[in-house]
Amino acid sequence: MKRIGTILVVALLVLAVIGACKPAEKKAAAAKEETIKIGHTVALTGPSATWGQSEANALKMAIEKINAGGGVLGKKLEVIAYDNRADRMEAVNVAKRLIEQDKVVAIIGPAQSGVTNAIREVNNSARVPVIATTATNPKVTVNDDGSVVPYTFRVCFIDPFQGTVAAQFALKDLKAKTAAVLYDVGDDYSQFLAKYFVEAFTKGGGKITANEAFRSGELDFRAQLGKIKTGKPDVLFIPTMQKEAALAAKQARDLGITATFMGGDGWASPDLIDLAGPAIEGAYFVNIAALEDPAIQDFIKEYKARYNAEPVLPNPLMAYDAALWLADAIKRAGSTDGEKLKAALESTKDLPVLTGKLTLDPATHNPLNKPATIQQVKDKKFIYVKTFVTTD
Amino acid sequence: MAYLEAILINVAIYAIATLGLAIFTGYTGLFSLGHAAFMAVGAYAASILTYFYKVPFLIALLVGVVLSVLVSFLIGYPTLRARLRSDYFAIATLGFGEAVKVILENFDLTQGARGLPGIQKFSTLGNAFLLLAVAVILCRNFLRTTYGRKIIAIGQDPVAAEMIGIPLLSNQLLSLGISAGLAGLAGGLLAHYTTFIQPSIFSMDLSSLITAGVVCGGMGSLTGPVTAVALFVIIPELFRGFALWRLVFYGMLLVIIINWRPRGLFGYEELNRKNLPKLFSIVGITGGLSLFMPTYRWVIESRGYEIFALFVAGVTVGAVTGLFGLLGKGLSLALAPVAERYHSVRSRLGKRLTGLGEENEQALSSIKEHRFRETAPSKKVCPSDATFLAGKAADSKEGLFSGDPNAERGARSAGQHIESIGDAESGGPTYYRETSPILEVRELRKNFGGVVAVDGFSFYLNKGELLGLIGPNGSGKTTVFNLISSVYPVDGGTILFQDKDITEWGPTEVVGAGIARTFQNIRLFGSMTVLENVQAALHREGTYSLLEGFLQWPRSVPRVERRLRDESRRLLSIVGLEKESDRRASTLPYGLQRKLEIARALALRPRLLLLDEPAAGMNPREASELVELIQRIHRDEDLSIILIEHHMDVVMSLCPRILVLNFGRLIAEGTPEQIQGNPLVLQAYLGEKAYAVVR
Amino acid sequence: MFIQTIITGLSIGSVYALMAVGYSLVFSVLNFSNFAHGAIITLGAYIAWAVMVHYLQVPFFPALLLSMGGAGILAFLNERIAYSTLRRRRAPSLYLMISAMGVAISLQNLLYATIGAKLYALPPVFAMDVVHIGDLTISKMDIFAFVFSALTIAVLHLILIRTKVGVAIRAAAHDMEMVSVLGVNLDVLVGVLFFLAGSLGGMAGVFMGVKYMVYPSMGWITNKAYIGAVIGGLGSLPGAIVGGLLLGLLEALVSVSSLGGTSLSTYRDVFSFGILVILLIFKPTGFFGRHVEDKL
Amino acid sequence: MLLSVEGLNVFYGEAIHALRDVSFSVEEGEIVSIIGANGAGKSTLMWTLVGLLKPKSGRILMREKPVRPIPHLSVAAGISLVPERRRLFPHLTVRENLLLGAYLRKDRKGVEEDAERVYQLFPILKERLSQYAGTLSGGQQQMLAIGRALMSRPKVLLLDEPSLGLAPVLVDQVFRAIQDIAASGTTILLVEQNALEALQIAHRAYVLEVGRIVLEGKGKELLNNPIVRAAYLGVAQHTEILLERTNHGESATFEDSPPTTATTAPDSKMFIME
Repeated sequence: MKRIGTILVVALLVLAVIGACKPAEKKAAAAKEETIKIGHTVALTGPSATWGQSEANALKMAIEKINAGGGVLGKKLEVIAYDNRADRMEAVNVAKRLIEQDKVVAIIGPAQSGVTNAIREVNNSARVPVIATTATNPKVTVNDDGSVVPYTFRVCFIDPFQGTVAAQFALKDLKAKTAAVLYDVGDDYSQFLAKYFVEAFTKGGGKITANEAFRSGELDFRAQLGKIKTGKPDVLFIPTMQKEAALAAKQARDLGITATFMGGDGWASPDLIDLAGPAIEGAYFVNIAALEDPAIQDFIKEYKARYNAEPVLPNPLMAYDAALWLADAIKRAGSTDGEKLKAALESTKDLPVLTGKLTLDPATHNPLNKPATIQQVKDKKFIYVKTFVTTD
Repeated sequence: MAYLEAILINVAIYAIATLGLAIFTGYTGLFSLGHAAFMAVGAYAASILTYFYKVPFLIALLVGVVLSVLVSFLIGYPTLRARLRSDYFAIATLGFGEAVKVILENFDLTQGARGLPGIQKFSTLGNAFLLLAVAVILCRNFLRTTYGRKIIAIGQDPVAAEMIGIPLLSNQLLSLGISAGLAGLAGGLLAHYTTFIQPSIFSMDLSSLITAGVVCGGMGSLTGPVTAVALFVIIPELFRGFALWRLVFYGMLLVIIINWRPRGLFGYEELNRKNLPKLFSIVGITGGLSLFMPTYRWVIESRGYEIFALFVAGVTVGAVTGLFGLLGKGLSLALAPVAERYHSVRSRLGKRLTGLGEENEQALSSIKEHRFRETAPSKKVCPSDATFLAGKAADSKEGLFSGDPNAERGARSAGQHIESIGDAESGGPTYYRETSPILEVRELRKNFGGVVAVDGFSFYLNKGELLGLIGPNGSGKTTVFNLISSVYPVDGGTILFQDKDITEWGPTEVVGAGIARTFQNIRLFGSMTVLENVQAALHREGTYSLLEGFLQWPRSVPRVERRLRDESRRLLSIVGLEKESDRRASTLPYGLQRKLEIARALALRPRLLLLDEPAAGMNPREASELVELIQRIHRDEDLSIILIEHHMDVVMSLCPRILVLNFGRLIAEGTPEQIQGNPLVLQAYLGEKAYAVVR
Repeated sequence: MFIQTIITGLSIGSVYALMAVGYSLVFSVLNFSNFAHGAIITLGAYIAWAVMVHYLQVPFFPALLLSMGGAGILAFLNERIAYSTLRRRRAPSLYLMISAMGVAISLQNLLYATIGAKLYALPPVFAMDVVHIGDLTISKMDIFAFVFSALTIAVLHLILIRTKVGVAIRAAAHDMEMVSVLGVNLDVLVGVLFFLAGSLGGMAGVFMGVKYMVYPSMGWITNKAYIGAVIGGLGSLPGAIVGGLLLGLLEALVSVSSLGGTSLSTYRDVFSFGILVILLIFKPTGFFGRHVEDKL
Repeated sequence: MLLSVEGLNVFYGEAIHALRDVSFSVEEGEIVSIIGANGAGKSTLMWTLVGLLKPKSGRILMREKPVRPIPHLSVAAGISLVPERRRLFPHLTVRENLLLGAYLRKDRKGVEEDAERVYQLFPILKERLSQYAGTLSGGQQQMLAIGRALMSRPKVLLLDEPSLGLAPVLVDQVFRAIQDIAASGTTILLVEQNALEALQIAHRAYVLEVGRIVLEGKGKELLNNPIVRAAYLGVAQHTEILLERTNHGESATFEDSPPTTATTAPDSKMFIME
C-alpha cells in the first residue's frame, strides 16, 4: 500500500510538471548579450488574472517598443514576470526572487494596494524601486507619519481623488442630493473608496442615506439593499469589484431600487456587463482611462492586432506608462543604481506617456494631475463620458 | 541570499505554527480548523505593540503569545467543557476563525481590511530558527513530562484517561494553550517578517496548510509535522512555474496520505536515523522533479528533439532521486556509530548531572517519599483465600494488637468468614458489617432510554473486603461500575465512599478519592509503551511544575522522572510485566494487556479497586495465575476489591462474599456456597424451564 | 420592510437549506463532516454553465437534470476515491474529515487552474424576474427555487420512507454494521447516498448559479450550510431544512439591524458563527438531532 | 454439509489472536450450539461467519462453496445473524425492520409469505407492525430480531445469545420458537450463555475456549461430559439432579416455593458459569 501511495504521488507530480510545461511559452534562446532586467510581479492566475494577463501583454509591447528604439543606455530591456496570484505572501516571495535571484533594477506592479504594501519592506530595504500600476490606496506610497516611502512609486491616481471625482460627478452632473453606499468590509480597496466617497459627498452638500456593508464571499445583499431602498437615494455607490457590483445591481433592480448606480475602477471589466445584464445599464463608474479616449487609440489598435483581444483597462495602460517612465528614468539617471534611479523617477516632469503627461509629486510619489475618466454602461458597452483632471 | 533566506524564514515560521498544532491535534486528537486565528491574534498584538508603542520586539512577541493563549481559552473553555466531538469541535473552530477575521476587519485599532503596513522587520533567519529550535526543544521536553503524558493519554483514550484521574478539560486546555501560544509566536514572527498584515492573510487556506502539515507529518510526532510543512513550503518554490497547482497538490496529498499512510511521514515516531532514508527519498524525488523542467528546456534549446528531451529529463529525475535515496541510506548507516556514541555520552553525562545532588536528593526523598511504600508489610496473611480456615484466622487475630493494619484487616475479614458460615448453617445470611464500610451504595438507579439497567441496587463493602459481583450477561454489573466510577451520571440513589457522598463527583475526583478500575474491554493507551502506560497513571506524583517540565529542570525533573520510572517498574513487576516495559502496549497479548490494566490501576494508589472481568479470555492456567495475582495485590497493597467475573472458579476462590445481580436488582447475597444453592440465582443462570426441570 | 426582509431571509435560507440537506444526509450515515460538499456544489454549477452557456445551449430543465446527475456521479466518485478505503478500515471520522478537506481544496483549485477565475452568469430562467405585491417584491426565481427545492426534498423524503434503499439508509444512520449483516451491500448503499447528496448539491449549485453567479470559490457559502445543519441538528433532514431557513432569516434580520448607530451588517458573520459556537456548546444536537450516548 | 468452517484465524489489532484454527461443521437441519466462557470468542466467530470480521486465514463454506467474508455476500449465501443485544433499528417501525431483513430478495410474494410465517411464530409482532421498534419490550425486540433474520429465508440462522437480558418466562418462549424454526427446516447455529438450555436443544455442540474449539459432541453427550458439566453448567449438584432426571425422561413442574438449600460444598475447582 505504501508503495502504491508513493508511486501515485510521483505520477501525479510528473503529470503536473508535464501539464505545466505545456502553457509555458518556449523562451527564445537566451539572449547572450547583456540586458537591463526589469521585474514584473503580476496576478496571472487567481481572481485578478483578467487584468493581470492583459497587463503582462501590454508591458511586453512597451518593452519591445523601447528595445526597437535602441533600448536604454545601449542595452536592451528584459522583463522577468512572475505570477503572484494577488496573494500577499506569494508576492513577497516573488519580490525576493526578482531582487535577489534575477537582480532586477526595478519592479513594475503589483496592481493591488495590499500587495504593494506587502512587498514594501522587501524592495525598500534592497533599494529597488517599485512602480505600482493600479494600487490606488494613498497609504501605499506615504507612511502613516506623512513621510514618503522612498522606493515605492505609482502611475495611477489615488482613491481620495477617485472618491472625490465620483462624488462630484454625482452631485454636479447627476444632480444627486442623496446617496447610499454598499461596500465590502473585507476588502481594503472597497472599504477606503467608500470612506472617501462618503467624505466628499457630504462635504459637497449631499446626504448619505445609508452606508451598508457585506463581507467578501457573500452573494446576497438584498437585506442591506432593502434597508437602502427605504432611504430612496438618488445614487447608489458600490465601490467593489465587478462580481459584487453585478450581483448588487441585479438584486437592487429586483427590489425596485431606481437609484443610479456608481462605482470605481474595480468595475472596469467586461465581465460586469455579462454578469449584470440589463441591471447595470446606465450606471457610471470612474476609470483611469476609457477605450474611446483618443489619446490611446493607437495603443488599442496595436494591442488588438497583436493579441486578438481587447485590452482589459486600465492595467495595460498603467503598465505601459510605467515602462516608458522607467526607461526614461534610467536614461536620465545614466545608471541602474537604485538610488540614482529613485532620484530620476522623483524628478520626472511632463514626461509624455500614453495617458497624457506625467509629473511626479516627490513628496507623495503620486503622479500629479492624473486624469480620471467617467464611463457609462450603455448598450452593453462602456462608453466615455467625461474626464476629470482636477477636483475643486 | 535573501531569496533562500525568505524561503527558510517561511519554513521556520510555518514550522513553529505546525509544531503548535501538532501538540494539540496530533496528541489530543481534536481537529482545529481555526488555528490561523491564533496566528492572527499573535501577529496583530505583536505588531500593534511594536508599531504604535515601539515596544521591543521580543516583549511584543511574548505579549502576542500570551494574548493568543488567552484567546484560545476563550474558545477552548466553552467548547471543550461541552465535550464537543471531533466534527463539532472542528466546525466550532472554523466558525471561530472566521469570527476573528470579521472582528479584525471591523476593528479600528487593527485598521480594518487595510491591515497594518510598515511594521518594522525584526524577524531574521537567525531568530526565527532560534525560536523554532527553542520551540522544538520545549515541546519535546513537555512531552516527556507528566504533563505531556497526560495529554498523550487523553488523545489515546479520553475515557481511560479520565478513569486514571486525568481531568480532560484542564489538560486539553493546556494543550490548546501551548498550541495557540506557538501559533501566536509564529504570527508575530510572520508579521515582523512580511512587515505587513491584513485579516485576509489569516484565512482558512493558512489553517489548512498547518493542518495538512500535522496530518501528513504524522499525528503523534513533532519532527514529522515540522518536516512536512517544510516540504510544503519548499516544494512549491521549486515548482515556481505552477504555483497555481500547489493547492491542488495539497489536497491530493492529504487524500493520499490519509488513505494510504494514515500515520503520516514518520507515524508516531520522530525524525531519527532510521527515518533518514525516507526523508532523503522525499527530498530526492522533489529535487529531481524540480530539475525536470530546466533539464527539458535545456535539452530542447540545445538539441530540439522533444522525445529526447523528455527522456533526458526523466533520467535526470530518476538519477537525482536515486542518488538522494542512496545518500540517505548511507548517511543513516554512517550515523549509526555516532548515534551510539552520543547515547552513551549522554547517559553518562546525565548520570553525572543528576548524581551531583545525590545526597541532597536522598535527604529530600526520605521526607517526600514516605507515601511510596516500597516494601510490603512484614507480616503477610491471606484473609481472602478461599481455602482460608477459621483456625488460621484465629492465629492472625494476634495481629490485631500488633498494630499491623493488614493483620487487623485480615482478622476482620476472617471473622466475617466465620460468622457467615455460621449464618449459613442457621438459615438466612447475615454478615458482619462494619459501622462505616469503605463503600456503601444505596438504592442506585440508572435508565438508558427507558430501559432500566440498574434498579434500586444497594450494597456495602467493608474495608479490606474482596467482594464478588456476578450475574448473567446484561444484568447491569458493568453499569454499576460505571456509576461508581462516574462514567455515567447516576439517575437515583447515593454512593458513599469512606463516609463521603461521591454520587455527584466527577470521574477524576472519584479516582482522587481512591477508586481505580479496569475495563471489560481493555482500554490501554495503545501507542504508548507498557512503562509509559503506568507512568501516565502516576501523574499525581510528578511533583514538578509545568515550567520545570518545559525546561527539564535538571534539579527536579530527572529525579522525579527516575522515581516515577522506578515506581512504574515496581508496579509492573507486581503483575509480572517488567520484561515487557518497552513494548508498545497494543502489541501485548490479551492476557498481558489485562495485567497491564491492573498495574495501571494500582499506580493510582487506590483504596478500592474495581475489576471488571479480569479473567475474560484467559485460559484456565492464566486464570489461576490471575487469582494468585489478585490475592497478592489484595494482600500487599491494602486494597478493597470488587470483582465482576464470569469465571466462577475465580470468583469462588477469591471472594468470601458474593452479590448476584439480575435485571439491575440484587437477587442474592452470600458465601459462595450459599450462592450456589440459591434458587433465584439458579433461575437467573439456568432459565426458568431448566430450573423447573431441576426442581 | 420587515416582511421584505423576511422574504429575503427565506430566499437566502432556502439555498442554505438545500445545501445543508445533502450535507446532513451524508453526516447521518457516515457521521463525518463532508467538507467536499461545497466543491461538489460548485462543480454542479459549472456543469450547468458548460451545457447552458459554454459548449451547448441546453435549456434550463435538461441542464438542471444533467447537473444533478453529474454532481451526483462526482459525489459518488469522491466517496469511492477519498472515503471508501477509510470507511472500510473503520477509521475515525476525523480521518474522513481530513480527506474531505483535501478533496475540497483540490477541486476548488483545480477549477482555478483549468477553467480559471473568471466569473460566469447562468442565463435567467424567467424573462420577467420579479413579482410585485404592493410594496413587496419577490423574485420569480426565488419562488421557483423554493417550490422546486421543497418538491425535491419531498421526493427525497419519499425515497427514504418508501423504497428499500431509503429504509436501509435510515437504518444505516443508526447502525451501519447491522445493515450490512442484513444483506445490504454497503458500498452500493453509500454510493446511492452520495449520489443523492451530490444531486441535491448539484441542484443547489445551479440555483446559486442562476440567482448569483458561477465561480470557483462559490463553495465557500457551504460553510453557512454547515451552520444551518448544526442549528437544526446534524444528521437530521427536517433539522437541515429548518436550520438553513432559520440561519437565512437571522442573517437577513441582523443585516438590517443597527446597534447604537452602527449598522450590524458588517458584523453579520460574527453573529452566524457566534450562534454556531453557542449552539454547539449548549445544544450540540441542535433542534432535531438525536442524542447518541456512547457505550463503554 | 451445509456450513463448514476450516482453520479460521482471526486477530484483533496486532496482538490479540481471537480465534485460533477454528474448524467445525453444521449439517442440514441441525441445531448446533457453541458454548464457551465470556471472551472465549463466540461473538467473534459469529461476526466472522457473517463477514463483519476478516479472517487472517481459513475458509467458510456453504454447501462446499466458499463464502467471501463480505456481509452481503454471506447473506446471499444463506447465512443470517441474530446478533447479540438484538441491534434493531429503534426509530424504524416493526414492519420496516422486518422488511430490511428481506433486503436482498426480489420475490414480493415470497417475502409476504415469510412475513406471515413470522407473524405466526410471534403473533405479538403483527399487532405492533407500525410501532417503532424502540418502543417494544425486551422480549418483543428479541422476537423481532429473530423475525428480521428469518426474512432473508436463510439456510442457516445464527443466534448470538438470544436469551440475553430476558426474563425467564420470555427465555422459554424464545427457545421454543427456536425449536419451531428448526422444525420447519432452518438450520440453526446457536451461541448461548445459557449453556444448559443450549445443549438441551442442540443436536451437536462445540466448546470454545480462549479462541479454540476444545471439545465437540452430541448435545446430550456434552451435557454428560464431566468436564463440560464442571466448566459450563453452573451449579454442579443441581446439574447432577437435572441430568439424572432428564436422562430418565422425567418431566417436572415449576412451583413457587423455593428449593431446598444446598448442603454439599462444591468439590470441583473448575467452576465456570457462563
